[in-house]
Amino acid sequence: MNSLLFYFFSILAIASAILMVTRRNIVHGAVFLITTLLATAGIFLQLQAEFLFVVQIILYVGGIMVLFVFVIMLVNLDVSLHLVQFNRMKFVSTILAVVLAGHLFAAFWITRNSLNLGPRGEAMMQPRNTESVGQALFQNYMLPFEIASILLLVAMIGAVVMAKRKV
Amino acid sequence: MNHVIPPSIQAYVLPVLYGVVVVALLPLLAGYIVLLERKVMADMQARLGPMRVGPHGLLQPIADALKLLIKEDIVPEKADRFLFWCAPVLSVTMALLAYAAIPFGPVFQIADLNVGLLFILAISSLGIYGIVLGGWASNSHYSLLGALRSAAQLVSYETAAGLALVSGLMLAGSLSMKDIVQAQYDQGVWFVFVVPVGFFIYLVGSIAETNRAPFDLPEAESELVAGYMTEYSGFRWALYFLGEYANMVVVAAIATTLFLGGWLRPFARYQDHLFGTSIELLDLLPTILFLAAAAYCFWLAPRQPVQIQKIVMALVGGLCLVLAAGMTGALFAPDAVRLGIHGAFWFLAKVFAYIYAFLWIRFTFPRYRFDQLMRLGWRFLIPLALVNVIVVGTTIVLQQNWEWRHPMLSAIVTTAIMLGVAAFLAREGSAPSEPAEVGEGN
Amino acid sequence: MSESRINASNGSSNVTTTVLGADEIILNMGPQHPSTHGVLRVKLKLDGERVVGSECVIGYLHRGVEKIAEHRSYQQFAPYVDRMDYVAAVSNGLGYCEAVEKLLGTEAPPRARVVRTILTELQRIASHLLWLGPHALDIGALTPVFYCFREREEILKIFEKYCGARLTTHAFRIGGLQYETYDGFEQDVKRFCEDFDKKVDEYETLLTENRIWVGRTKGVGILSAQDAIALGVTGPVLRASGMKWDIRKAMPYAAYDQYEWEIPTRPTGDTYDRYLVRMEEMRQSRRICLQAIENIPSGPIMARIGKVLKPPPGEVYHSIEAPKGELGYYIVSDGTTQAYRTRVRPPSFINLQAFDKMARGALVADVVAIIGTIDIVLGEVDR
Amino acid sequence: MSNDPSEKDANVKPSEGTSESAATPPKPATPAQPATPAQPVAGAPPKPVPPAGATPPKPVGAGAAPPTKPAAPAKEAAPKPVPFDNELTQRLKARFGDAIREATLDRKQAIVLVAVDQLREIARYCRDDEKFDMLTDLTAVDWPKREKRFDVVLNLYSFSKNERLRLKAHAAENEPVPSVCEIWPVANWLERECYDMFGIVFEGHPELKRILLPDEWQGHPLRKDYDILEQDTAWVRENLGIESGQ
Repeated sequence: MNSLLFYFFSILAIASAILMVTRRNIVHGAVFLITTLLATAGIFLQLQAEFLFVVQIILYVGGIMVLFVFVIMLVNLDVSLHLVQFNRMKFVSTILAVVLAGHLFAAFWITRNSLNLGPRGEAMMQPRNTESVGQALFQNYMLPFEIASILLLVAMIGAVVMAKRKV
Repeated sequence: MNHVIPPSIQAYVLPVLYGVVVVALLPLLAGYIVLLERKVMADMQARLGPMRVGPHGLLQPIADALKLLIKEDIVPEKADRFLFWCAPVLSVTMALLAYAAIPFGPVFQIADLNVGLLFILAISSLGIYGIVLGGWASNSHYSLLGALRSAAQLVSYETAAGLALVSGLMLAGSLSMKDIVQAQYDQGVWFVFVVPVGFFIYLVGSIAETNRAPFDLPEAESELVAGYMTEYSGFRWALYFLGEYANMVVVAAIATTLFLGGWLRPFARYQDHLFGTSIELLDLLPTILFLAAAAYCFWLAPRQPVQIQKIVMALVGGLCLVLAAGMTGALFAPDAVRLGIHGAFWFLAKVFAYIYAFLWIRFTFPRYRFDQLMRLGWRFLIPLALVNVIVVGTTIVLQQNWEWRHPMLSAIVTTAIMLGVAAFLAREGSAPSEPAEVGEGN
Repeated sequence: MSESRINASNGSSNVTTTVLGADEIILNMGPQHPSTHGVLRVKLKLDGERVVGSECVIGYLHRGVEKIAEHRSYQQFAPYVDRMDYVAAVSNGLGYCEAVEKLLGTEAPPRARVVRTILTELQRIASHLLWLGPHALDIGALTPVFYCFREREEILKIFEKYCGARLTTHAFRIGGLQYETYDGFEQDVKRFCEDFDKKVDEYETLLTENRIWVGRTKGVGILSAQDAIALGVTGPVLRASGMKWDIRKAMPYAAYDQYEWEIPTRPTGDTYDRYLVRMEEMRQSRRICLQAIENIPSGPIMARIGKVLKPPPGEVYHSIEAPKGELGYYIVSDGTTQAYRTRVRPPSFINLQAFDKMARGALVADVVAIIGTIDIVLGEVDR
Repeated sequence: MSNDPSEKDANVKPSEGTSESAATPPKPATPAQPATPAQPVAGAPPKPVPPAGATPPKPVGAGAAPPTKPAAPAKEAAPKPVPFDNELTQRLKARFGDAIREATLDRKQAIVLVAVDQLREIARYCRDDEKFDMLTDLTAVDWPKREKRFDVVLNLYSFSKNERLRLKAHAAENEPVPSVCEIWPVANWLERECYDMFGIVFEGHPELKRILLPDEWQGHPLRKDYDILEQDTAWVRENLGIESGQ
């Protein structure tokens, strides 16, 4: 039952990722991106990491993707639809793709025997991971957490300043 | 029954069963909430409301549903057919999905996730897509404008509502809905009395989140006509409508669980027994309520003008009697059944009380303008919610570290501080001026 | 600015937008629009959400009443007058009958004048109620409209008992009244006035202190006193801009000079002030009715002017304080039984012209409130 | 309620009456329509018909005085417009000389006839010096028989003096009348309506186009020679291609 779910989610993720890239209509692309993110959230849930599952949904799908869809709709992009998307840069991009694939394959090949996942912990046995995530963030990794939040704050203020109408 | 189903599936039987019950009952529940809304609205406006279909309009929701089923289903040309179809479906599924974690009673809960509350928040935040994609797919400038406005409203008020929940969570200490209610039982007080400001912020946030007056701007803006729902008709529009009312019940359920003590009977820990039997006095309340309703129905039945209405009114009276009997019967049943039924009753009673507050607010307040709405959200509610979280957090820490014995005093202190902050934030609000001064003519 | 020719693509869809420059849009509201109080089409030039300019396209309800007047005798034209401001038909009738009486040089007997005053004040209350209901509905308050119609129904019942009609009543005749007041007229009016004060308090509790109502109306559609006078605005809109002027006090007609009442005014002239002024006016009208009902003088109800009216040649201008503003009749007689020229000074038409001044700088959502607060009736605007 | 005899007459022949009345000069004294039958002698004392309307009113007899036979309404001296002279007209005459043609008092209302070309200066003077700060109404009357056929009538009101004044100016058919828009902005729509209904051109008006009638409308309805009947038959013939039977 468990592995069945896993295969379902992963196939869904890969399929919608491919669909997303190949879509002509921007909004369809966004919708498929959302399905990919939801599929990965499903995989988190499958690994008994409910907090990550929920955070993934709230953060990515509920937050960032909403802004994506906002931008897509505010700046009506029908204009860009008619441009030919696959431009002359085809040759260069294929080379880059091959190089990247080579790297990835080499990395997997070298570490192939240390890839096995740890034994899947019994469901109820682990401490509930909300507390564990909370402890990790606020106790052990306090400093990086604060730095990250300040970084985000700076980014937000930057965005606000830039978006302010030059009035 | 356990030995019949293989153990691996057995964990799924009960949730699926509850799921089916919820999905089946929800449209009916949403329909009757619509009827309740129209009746309450009529009552507040010195009129009668729907009276034609069935006695006192009791069959009105069924008539509405039938009408919507039969109505022609128009798809605007050049609309994005796929998105146009899946937007309302998305909106309804998100609303239904959120029921997975809602505890209708100690027994009747589809799945007790240990991130229950967060799960519901996440799912309801997905509801925005139903609206935004619907607005985009109807390919009309105005439904897009309406969709973007309602999405902006949802996003900004979700943060405020979320932060308000955080203040309640800190008291409960756990995300699982069952534990929250249990915490309120252990602490012997509903959280609404400990963090009233949090409850208020959540009330306002939830009204805005379900796009209801006085925040129902996107549909009611006079030049946006019906916002993102303009191009929808027939059953698709009914789906949106069902989504909205289901969301309303979800939001009411969260508030009930977190602030109003879920399925706890008022004064849950006050055990006094009715002359020596094992029945607690307060447990009789539901029975008395249903008996009163039955009496009222029977008193009304002969007064109905039409014969058929007399019968149906009598039937409704009978139904109330059955429920009253069920309630009393449950008193003598084993604990699990008693708790389950009474818990469900109290939970639904509180949910309906919360929804009644929604309706009440809708008919007394005019609509906010969009910029006022945004200003209220960002400049008043979110800072207030943030400060609320901080203040409640510090009082809890003080309470634990300094063995502060009387929680009620700390609750009053926190509320006082919060009201001070709220007054400060709302200071530039316009004070209403005195009535027209009259003077002698020239 | 050159007015680019806007062709409404399809008459039926009530909202169409033409995108001009990047920042300026022409938004087209009406003529079928829920909150334009009739067939009024407003072309708004928007910069984002702000209204930069506006143009009212009217004439959809033009029936050529003044042309008809050239072919009707004085008595025959009286019912047409009710069809102009169909919400305040009784006060239209009063204005016209008094204008013709002035043309003839006679006056209605005292009893007729007092009954006319009572009915006109009741009509003012009914007209203000029909303003408050839809105005609150446009701003989103769903409940006041039903309370207003409940009270207005009482007044219409009194009209119906008196002259058989509720809306276009044709209640008065040139020279006085056609009908004697029915038995129980005094009791009906007294009963209505007695509990009406509590009813107005009901509306006030619902709206005046309501923070959202104040937020939506305070500082919206401001019209200063100078602008009001320059734009010829009259009635509650002028009084809300600080001018203490009412024709019932300035040039008393009918029996207004016999009663004690005050003129409500407000200083700033925004939507909230106009709301307060009209609410106070309803209370003052009630006061007048109560005083008038105490002693209705007995005596004839019709002046002796005979059947065929042939006013000596000449002209007259007579105006009364209609609920919407100064309603004037300029009648030129050439000695025959038909008026040579009947000109109606329409308060709604002239007040509507001030809409452009009020709407400038407002938000699109406020336009609806501003149209409501001017209180126009398209029958009177288009004539 | 018995239909009143005189009303019946007027109803029967309004349309036919108009086409003739336009032809015959509207001499103020004698009734214009020779065609209408002689008016029934007003002498017949119509009893005050008891109002038998739907409402059961108190019988008239009880309250009112016994129905005396109303003598035919005595024609009191027809109030002829009387020339009048007060400080206002003297100041006007001193200031503008012969541009002030005449000042009359008709039914105790002041009317001042002015030359049309001086209209704007007189209007500005009235607003600034004479404190007539509100233009209540601006309209026109069509006297087709006079060579200067239109009367442009301005109704002024002074808040401080609580007084009304009516300025009148005679204007010929295509003679432009100076617009008073800059003095009283309310004149904008009022002048547009005058242009729409009478065809009087107000020069200096910011945007003179039709306000009530559709822009492509032919003719100006409130002119006396604008016959509804002929307009209607023309429209029917043009749009429906048949002869309207009226």
